[in-house]
Amino acid sequence: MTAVLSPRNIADRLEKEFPGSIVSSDDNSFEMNSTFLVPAARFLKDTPGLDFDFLSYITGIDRYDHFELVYHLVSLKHNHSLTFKVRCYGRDNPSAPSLTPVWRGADFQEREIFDLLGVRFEGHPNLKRIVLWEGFDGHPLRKDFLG
Amino acid sequence: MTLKTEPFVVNIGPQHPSTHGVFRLRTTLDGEVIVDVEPIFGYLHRGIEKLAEERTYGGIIPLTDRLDYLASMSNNMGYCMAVEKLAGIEVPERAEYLRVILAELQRIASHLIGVGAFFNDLGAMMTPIVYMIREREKIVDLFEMLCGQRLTYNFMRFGGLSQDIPEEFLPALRKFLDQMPRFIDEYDQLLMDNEIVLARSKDVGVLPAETAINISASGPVLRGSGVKWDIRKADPYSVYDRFEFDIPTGTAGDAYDRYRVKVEEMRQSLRIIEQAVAQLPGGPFRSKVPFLVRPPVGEAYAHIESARGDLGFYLVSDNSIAPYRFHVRAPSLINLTALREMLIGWKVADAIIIFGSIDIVMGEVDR
Amino acid sequence: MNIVYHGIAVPDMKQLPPDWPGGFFWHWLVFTVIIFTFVFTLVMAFTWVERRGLGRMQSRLGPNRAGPFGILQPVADAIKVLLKEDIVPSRSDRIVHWLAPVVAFFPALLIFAVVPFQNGALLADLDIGILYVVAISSVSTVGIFMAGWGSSNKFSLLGAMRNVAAVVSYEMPLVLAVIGVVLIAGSLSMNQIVLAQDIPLILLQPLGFLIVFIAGCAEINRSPFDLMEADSEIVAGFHTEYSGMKFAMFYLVEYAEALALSAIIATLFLGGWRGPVLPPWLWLVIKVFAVFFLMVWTRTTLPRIRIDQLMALAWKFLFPLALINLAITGLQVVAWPDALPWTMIIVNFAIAAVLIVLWSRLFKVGWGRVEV
Amino acid sequence: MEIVPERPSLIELDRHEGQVIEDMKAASNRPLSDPVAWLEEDIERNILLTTVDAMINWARGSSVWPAMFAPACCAFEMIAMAASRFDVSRFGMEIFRASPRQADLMITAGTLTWKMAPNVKRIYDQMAEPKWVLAMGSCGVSGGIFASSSYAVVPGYNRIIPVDVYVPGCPPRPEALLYGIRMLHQKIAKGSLARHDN
Repeated sequence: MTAVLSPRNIADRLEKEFPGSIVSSDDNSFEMNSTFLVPAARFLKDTPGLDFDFLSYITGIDRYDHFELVYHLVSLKHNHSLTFKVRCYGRDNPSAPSLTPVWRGADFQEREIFDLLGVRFEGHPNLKRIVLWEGFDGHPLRKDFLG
Repeated sequence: MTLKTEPFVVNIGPQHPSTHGVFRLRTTLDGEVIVDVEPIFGYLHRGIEKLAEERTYGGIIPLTDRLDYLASMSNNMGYCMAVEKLAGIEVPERAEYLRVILAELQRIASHLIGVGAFFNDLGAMMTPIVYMIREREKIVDLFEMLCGQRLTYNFMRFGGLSQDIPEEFLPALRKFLDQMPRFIDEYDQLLMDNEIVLARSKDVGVLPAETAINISASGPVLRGSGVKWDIRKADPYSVYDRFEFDIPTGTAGDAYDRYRVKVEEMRQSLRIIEQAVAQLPGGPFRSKVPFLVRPPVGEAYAHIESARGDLGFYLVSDNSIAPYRFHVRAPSLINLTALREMLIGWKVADAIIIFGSIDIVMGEVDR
Repeated sequence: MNIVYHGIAVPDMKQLPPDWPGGFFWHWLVFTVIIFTFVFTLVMAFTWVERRGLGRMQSRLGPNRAGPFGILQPVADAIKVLLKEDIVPSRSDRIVHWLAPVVAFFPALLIFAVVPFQNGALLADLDIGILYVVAISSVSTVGIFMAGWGSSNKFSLLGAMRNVAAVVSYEMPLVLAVIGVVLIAGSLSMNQIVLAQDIPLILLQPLGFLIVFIAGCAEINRSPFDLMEADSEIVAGFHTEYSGMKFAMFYLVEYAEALALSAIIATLFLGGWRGPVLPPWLWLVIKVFAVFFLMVWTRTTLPRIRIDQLMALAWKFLFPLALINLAITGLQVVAWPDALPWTMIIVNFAIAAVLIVLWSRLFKVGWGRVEV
Repeated sequence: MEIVPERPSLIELDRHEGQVIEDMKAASNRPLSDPVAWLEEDIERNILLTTVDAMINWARGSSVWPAMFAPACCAFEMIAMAASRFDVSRFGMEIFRASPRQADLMITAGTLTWKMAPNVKRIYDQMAEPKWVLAMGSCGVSGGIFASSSYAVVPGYNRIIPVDVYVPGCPPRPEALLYGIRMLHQKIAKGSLARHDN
């Protein structure tokens, strides 16, 4: 059984490592400040004992006033998992740092979020529309998208 | 003086015999050798994630059928598990066993097509796939017995199945279980040691284990690279922890290993089904679930080992009858992440079989 | 004025103009008609045999609605394809695009000029029959390359390039293996080679037969060497842009070449028209079908190999074996011209088996990537 | 291996393709009519023409070569139809041509999205006359379960190309597809050289 690590615990460690990086935490996940995303991700990936080598999925949720990005990490070595979230604000040009340099698996998923939700990922090597065509008007998964 | 040739851009797809649907590779070729490639998706993007936001939870089950249309039962199962997790619905034991049987049957059916299509890409003039479809038809018949459909089953419900299995299902299943190992052996005999198959697929399209993990590959692609990771063992869902089975892994991570892993997985699936049939308990096939599910505010993620890998469903509920957000972790899409570097430097003919060995379904890639 | 050869009288047509009015003219006319009929009929029969055979081998039925047992299926196909619209792509080189099927088609037909249907019954009993076959058979490649170039389609060009590479490489082992036959028969003339075969030469030249069959299959794009029209890789290869009648020509070329190869193999190795009881031409047809069935069989069974493996197979496997085969045959012909056939058969089969096993140990198809 | 940034020319190409898609989306908001009315009465034909017609139509109907075109789910019912159990080769149809130039029939086995629509139109245009289109499955007929509100799905192939035979079902069973093909054979049998149909 994949053990779910306590998000509070991890959040405390991250806060100690990168002061100011954690916004809040509860029993299921913790929320991270987007500026610390890449260093924190490297920390989670490389720290012995955590070893989150497998980025299971990324997804985005439109919460009207902000976009919530959900990251789900798994460690194949220790068979444990972790969920954390990042908020990005603004409807016009919301952005978050890209995790592609850390986990290549983020590549297509970030492009998909960019395509369907319109969240820009800074530092992504090839950020362009993936499933829809160039010139498509709007981002379909936004709640205010008019089909 | 060195002889130089001009690289030229060739579009493989979206309508191409070997792209397994509508997939496009914008390749730059130098003679026969691929120097650059850009995969282009979206030719089957139907907006299922958006459509799901305006349907009831139950109404999404038919949509999940059409994600990975070669493994509808697995999709149904993953989605129902996510909703059950979100709404806290209990599943009776009999339903769990039947779900396992159906999901494993579906895995065999899907791998049969996957392996057959792989040989088609190798250029085997339809013969292997015709034989493998012959076997798949037997599984399809079993499913048809349950729900009357051949491809998009829409059979599972929250808290169980839509109906109990008919009387004649188990005898038919036992007959299938008796026959199938012989057929798999026959395919092995005909194909496994074929000199041309070995020459074409050994050491072709190698995906090293570190890269496979880093790109979040899963399923036969990850296991072909030698990583022993299977959700059924690592994070046992349903009643998988009660069965004995092995996780076949490859060593080199080449196209041949991915094909072998699929064949071995069929054998293991047969083992699981045999055990599940032997242990199949009685009792209800579905728990009492309201017609319109209204899960509490929250979110849930459930994942299963589908035929193509780690298939996950992420649901966010706002306590209405439709999900606020419905996300699919599509293994086919994520397995393709390393496609570019797997293809560069190989010839067109190799590109086709590397792509074929990853075994994707476009419905799931584009959603 | 017959030449006595191996104890059989052969009409010597080069020295004896027929004394009927018109001389050779009627001979040519009659044989041209016979060859056209033979080729078109057998090509239709071939497509039927292939589709029914493929069907049976894939546990299906195959075409069975058009006529009894579907024997009218090739007729329906032919009428339909001929009446389809002929599309010339706007960017294509029109003249080359138009000329390509013709250039590809006629060499396949011309080969039959030297294939004997029975003793002395052939259009032209050339002294250099084999040389003629070898020379003519490669001309089709020009047509195929024209098709690839003239279509101005990238897939077509790839297919055409592959075809040229294959033909250039496989001509070598093919010719070397055929020379073994010539050494035993002591003549280059197709008719005299048949006359020399008191026992079919496949028994004396098992290795040569295999090399000619494999190299021939590679030259005429039969599976597993059908890289030029590999539909899972390059759509339809050189004839991607062809429709209607021109496509029908290419379809015809494909099977006419298979027919030509079958006829040549039947003539060189299986004793041509010779056989008991049945009329000679029927024996030839039976043998042609036997060889063609082998081709259908390999087509259903084997996956396709890659272009560099195709090259490697020609140069690393077939070419050395053909050389060795030629050397051994030469030695046998010089040293033991009067050896008992049965001892030679046993010796040659043993040599072939040993060589193949040995060479397949030394060489694997997948080894060594040859860049082309 | 690092990922090389996109070359500007390819982005331009993408924009151009996007523009083509938008144009097509704007242009096709009404279904095209079927090529020939189904139950049209036989027109006056003399005996010679009738015989020629009969032979040509027999030939065309007996060897309908489908194009290899498999967008989505229905493709697997199409493949099942071509495999040994349902065996469409009986009708001389097992030759699936990879090149649309040589195909007679397009079996639209699956959902059509706007992104794919220009390609489908192009494949149809590349096919040589006479050609037929069989809209397979609900998606092919009307967009199916995606038609109601999806932003990406074309509601039926007949927005893009004229369709001869419609086979409903999601996906239709191979038997249903075979029935549709028999209907197409009937339609082909009604064709005539005397007028320029489809």
